[in-house]
Amino acid sequence: MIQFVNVTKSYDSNIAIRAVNLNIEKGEMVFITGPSGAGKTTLLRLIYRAEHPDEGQIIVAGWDVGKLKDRSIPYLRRNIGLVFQDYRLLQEKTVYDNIALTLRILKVGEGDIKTRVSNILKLVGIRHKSDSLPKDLSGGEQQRAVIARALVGDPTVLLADEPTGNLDPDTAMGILKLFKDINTRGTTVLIATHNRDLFAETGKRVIYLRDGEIEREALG
Amino acid sequence: MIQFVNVTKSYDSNIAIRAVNLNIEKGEMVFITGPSGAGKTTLLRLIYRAEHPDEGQIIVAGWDVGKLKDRSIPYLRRNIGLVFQDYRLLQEKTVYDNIALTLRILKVGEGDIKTRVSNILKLVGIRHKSDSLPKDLSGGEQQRAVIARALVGDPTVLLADEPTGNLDPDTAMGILKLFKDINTRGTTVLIATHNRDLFAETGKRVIYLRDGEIEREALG
Amino acid sequence: MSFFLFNSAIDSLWKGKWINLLTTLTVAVALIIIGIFSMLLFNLNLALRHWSEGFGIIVYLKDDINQSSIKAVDNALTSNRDILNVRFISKDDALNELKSQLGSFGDVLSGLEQNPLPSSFEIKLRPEALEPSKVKSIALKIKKMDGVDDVQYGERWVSILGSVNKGLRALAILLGTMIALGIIFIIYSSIKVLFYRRTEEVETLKLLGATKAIIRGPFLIEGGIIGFLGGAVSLLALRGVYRLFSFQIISMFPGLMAYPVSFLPVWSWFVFLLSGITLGLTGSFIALGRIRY
Amino acid sequence: MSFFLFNSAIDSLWKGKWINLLTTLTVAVALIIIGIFSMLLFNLNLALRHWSEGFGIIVYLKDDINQSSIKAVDNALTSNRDILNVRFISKDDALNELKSQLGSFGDVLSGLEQNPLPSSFEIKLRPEALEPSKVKSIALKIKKMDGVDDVQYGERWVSILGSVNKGLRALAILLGTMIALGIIFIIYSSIKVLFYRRTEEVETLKLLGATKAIIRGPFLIEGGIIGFLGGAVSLLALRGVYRLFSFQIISMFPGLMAYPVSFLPVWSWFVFLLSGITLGLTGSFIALGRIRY
Ligand SMILES: Nc1ncnc2c1ncn2[C@@H]1O[C@H](COP(=O)(O)OP(=O)(O)OP(=O)(O)O)[C@@H](O)[C@H]1O
Ligand SMILES: Nc1ncnc2c1ncn2[C@@H]1O[C@H](COP(=O)(O)OP(=O)(O)OP(=O)(O)O)[C@@H](O)[C@H]1O
Ligand SMILES: [Mg+2]
Ligand SMILES: [Mg+2]
Repeated sequence: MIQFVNVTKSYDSNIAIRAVNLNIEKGEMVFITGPSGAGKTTLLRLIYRAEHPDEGQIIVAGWDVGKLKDRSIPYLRRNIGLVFQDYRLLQEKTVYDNIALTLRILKVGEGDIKTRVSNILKLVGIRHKSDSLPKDLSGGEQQRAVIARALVGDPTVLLADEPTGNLDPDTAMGILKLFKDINTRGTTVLIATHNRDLFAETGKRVIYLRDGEIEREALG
Repeated sequence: MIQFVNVTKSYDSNIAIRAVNLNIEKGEMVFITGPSGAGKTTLLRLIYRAEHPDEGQIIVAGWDVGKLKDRSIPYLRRNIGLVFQDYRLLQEKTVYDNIALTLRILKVGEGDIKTRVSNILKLVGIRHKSDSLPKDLSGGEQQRAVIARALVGDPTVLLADEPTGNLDPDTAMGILKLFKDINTRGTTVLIATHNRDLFAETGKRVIYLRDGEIEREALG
Repeated sequence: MSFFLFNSAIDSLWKGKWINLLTTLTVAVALIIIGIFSMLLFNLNLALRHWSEGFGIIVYLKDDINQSSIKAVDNALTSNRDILNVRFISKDDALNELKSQLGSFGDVLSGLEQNPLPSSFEIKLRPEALEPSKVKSIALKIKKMDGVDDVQYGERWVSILGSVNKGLRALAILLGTMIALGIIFIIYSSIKVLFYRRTEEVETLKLLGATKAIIRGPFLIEGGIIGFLGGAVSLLALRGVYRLFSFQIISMFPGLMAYPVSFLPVWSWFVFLLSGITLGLTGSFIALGRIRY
Repeated sequence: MSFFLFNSAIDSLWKGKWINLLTTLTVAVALIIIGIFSMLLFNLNLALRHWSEGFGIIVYLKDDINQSSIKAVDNALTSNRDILNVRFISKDDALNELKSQLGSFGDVLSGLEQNPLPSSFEIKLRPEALEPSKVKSIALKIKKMDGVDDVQYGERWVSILGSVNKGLRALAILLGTMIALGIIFIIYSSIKVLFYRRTEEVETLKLLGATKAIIRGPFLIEGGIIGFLGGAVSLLALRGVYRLFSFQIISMFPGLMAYPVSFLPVWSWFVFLLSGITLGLTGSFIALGRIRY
C-alpha cells in the first residue's frame, strides 16, 4: 500500500529523511516512533505529497507520488485520512462543519453527511461539542475532532501524527481502539507517536526512527 | 502565591471550574491532571486573567486578579511565564525573536537579551534552530521553543499547559529537570499534564481535576 | 456541489460582514466617483452641443450678384452634409439688423441715401462638424464659390470649443486612468483581506483533497457578489446625488443650461453592474494568485 | 524601547512588503486624484481671474455734463476700493471706436453733422468684486451719481462667471467628499489587512505582558510611514503629470491661457505629506480599535 524506495528528503541545512526503505502492506497497522526531530512528521508528509522527495520513489495506493501532476494531488489525498500534529481545524467553522468538509469535498449528499458526522462524533466522544467553534474546545477535544475528520471519509489509508499528545491515558486508549477497529475493517493505518503506552502490547509493527534513518523495527 | 477561594467559571452552556479552593505557596511545584475537558487549561487561564472568574476570588503574587484594571493586566503577566498548550509562537518571527520578545517587552537591553536567549536555547536543546521560523520546526522543537520563551524572563510563577505532549520520553524528562531546577531557584511552578510519567516519583503535589472540581490531591 | 461552493461563499460573506460591507462601500465609492465624472462629461457634452447650436458662419455675397447665382450658392450650401441650416439675409434685412443693434443710436443710419451692406447667408453647422480644422476647410470651400465675397466666422469661438473638447477628452483619459488604477488597487487589497483571513483555510482544504476549482470557487463567488453589490450601491447613490443636485445645478447655471441635467443613460446602468462584477471577479482572481499543492 | 517599537514596525513593513507597497500606491493614487483635482481648481481659479480682467462696466454720461462734474464722477470712481481702473472715453473717442468696429461699413458715419454718441467712463473691477450681486450694487450706486445717464455691463457674463464659480465650489465639495471617503476606506481596509495578518500576534503579545502602547506602537508607526510614503509618491507623480501635461495644456487652450499652467503652491506639498501621515495614523488607529485584555 505504501512503499518507500531509497527516499531522501532534506531541508536547506539538514537531512530529515535519509535513504529510507519501507513497505507497508494493505490492511497493516504500523507505528512510527523516535525522538523529537527524528523525521516522523516529514515521513508522513511525503506520503500525502505535502513534501516532494529529493531522491527515491514513493508509491501510495498505486500512485507514484513523486511524479504526481499538480492537478492529480487532490485525488491522491481523497484516499488518505489525515490527523495533523497541529490539528488544522478551520477556526471559523463549527466542529460539525469542519468534519463535514471532508465529505463535502467528496460530494456526499447533505443527508448522508448528517448521519455520518454525528456517528463519528459519538465514536470519539465529543458529540455534545458538535456546534462549538474549535477555540471553545479543550486541547483534547480539538484533537478528537481532528481524528473524527480523518475517519469520517472512510479512507483507504489513515495517517495520524501524534494523535494522543493532548489526551489523558483513558481517552487515548479509546482512540487506539477506534484505530484498531477501522484497521480491522481494512484500512491501512500509520501512526507517528512518542507514546510508548500506545503501541505496547498491540503486537503491531513499530518502526524506530532516529536522525531520519530507520534505526530498527520491532513488534509492539 | 496562588490562591483560589470558591472560584467558579462557566461558558454559556457548561461549567468549566466549579467552586474550586486552592492554595499554592511560593516556591511550590504542583501538577494538575485529569481527563480531557476537566478544566485544567481554564484553571491556568484564570490565573493569568485570560478568563474572568464568575464567582470567587483569585490572588496571584499579591494581585487580586478578579478586580484587576485592564491597564494593570500586563504588569501581572510580566511575573508569569506561560507555556501554552497550542504554543502561540509568532509565525513570522524566528525562534530567537520569539524568545527575545518576552525580554524586549521587559525592556531588557539587546546585548543582555543575546546571552540570555542563547543560554536558554542551549538548555532546551534547540540552539541550532535559533534562526528558523516556527513552521520549519518539528512539533517537539516548537514545544521546546515555547518553554524557552516562558523561562527566559525568570518569572516568579511558571504555568505550563501540557508541556510535553509532543516530546519523546527522554526529552520530556529533560524538560522536567529544567522545571525542577527553576523551581529550586525559587520560582513557583504549576504544570497541567496528562503524562503520569512526568509526576510519578517526583514527590510533588498532584491535583486531580474532573468536571471542573478537585477530585483529590496526592503526592506524585 | 456548486450549492456547497455558493453556500460557503455566503457563509464567509456573512462571517466577515463588516469587512465585506466596507469593501462593498469602497467599491461603491470608487464607482460613484467614476459615475459622477461620467455624468459631468455626459452633461458637459450635451451642453457643448447645445451651445454650439449658436455658432454660425456668415457668407457675404458680392454686391453685383444676380438672383440665379444666389440660388446656386443656396443650393450648394443646402446640399452640403455638414451644414444643418441655411438662412438668407438680404441687403435690407442686414441694414435693419444693424439699426436694431445700434439701439437708440441707430437713427444715425436713417440719413443714408444708399444701403452699403451686402446680402449674405447665415449657416449653422452640424455639431459633429464643429472642429476648428473642419470649420476652416468648409469656410475656404465656400469662399471659392462664384458670387461669394467673403466668409466670416468666430474663429476664436471655434478654437475655444475645440480646446474645451480636447481638454475634456484629455481630462477624461487622465482622471479615468487614475480612478481605474485606484479601483483595481482597492479591490485587490480588499480581496487580499479575505485571502489573508483564509490562508490557513486554503492550506487545509488542499490537504483534505480539494481541487483548485473547489478552493477558488467561494472566493470568486464572494468577490463577484461584493462587486455586484458595490455597483448596485453606487447606482443608487448616484441616483440620489442626481436627485439632490440636478435642480440646484439648473438654478446655478441659469444662463448656461436651459434644459434639465441628464442622469446616465440606461445602458450604462448595466455597464456599472457588470463592471462591478467583473472588477470583483478579477480582483479575487489576482488576489488568489497561483494555487500550488 | 521606542527603538524596539520602531524596529518591529520596519520589520513588519519589510515582511509584508508587497501588500504595503500596494497600500502605499493606493494611498498615493487617492492623493493623486485629489492633487489633480486641486491643480485643476487652482488653475481654473487663476484662469477665471485672468478672464475676469476683461470684464468692464461702461458709465454713460449725460450729454449736457460739464467738465467739473466729469471730474467729480472720475474722483468718485477712482476712490472706490472695488474699482481697479478707470478710463475716460470722450464723445470723439466713442465715435472713432464705433467707426472702427463697423470696419469697411464705418464710412456711413462720416456723413453725420452731429456726434450722437455720449462720453463715458470704462471701469475695470477688482477680481474679488466680480460677484453678480456685488456688481449690480456697484452699478446702481454709480447710476445714482450726478451727471451719469446710464450704466451698462455684461450682466450675462457676470452671471456666467458667478455660476461657474459656484459650480466649481459645489463640484469641489461633492467630489472632494467622495474622494475623502474613498481614502478613509482605502486606508482603513489596508490597515485591516495588516491587522488581520497579525491578530494572533496581538493576542500573543497581550499574553506576554505587553502594554497597549507596545501593541499599538508598531502599527501606528507602520501606518504613518505608509501614509507618508503615499504622500511623497503622490507628490512626485503629480509633478510628473504636471511636467507631461502642462505644455500640452497650454497648446490646447491657446486662446484661454496665455500664461503657463501652475503647479501646486509649495505650502500644499507639506499639506500632502502631513495629510498622508495623518490619514495613515488615523486609519491604523481606527483599524486597531479598542484593545481589551
Ligand atoms: N519546513 C522545514 N524547514 C526546515 N527544516 C524542517 C522543516 N520541517 C522539519 N524540519 C526539520 O526536519 C527535522 C525533522 O522534522 P520532523 O517534523 O519530521 O520531526 P518529528 O520526528 O516529527 O519530530 P516531533 O516528534 O518533534 O514532531 C527537524 O530537525 C526539523 O527541524
Ligand atoms: N471558550 C470556551 N467556550 C466554551 N467552552 C469552553 C471554552 N473553553 C473551554 N471550554 C469548555 O470547558 C471545558 C474545560 O476546558 P479546558 O480547556 O479547561 O479542559 P482541559 O482540562 O484543559 O482539557 P484538555 O486536557 O483536553 O486540554 C471543556 O468542556 C471545554 O469544551
Ligand atoms: Mg512531528
Ligand atoms: Mg487543556
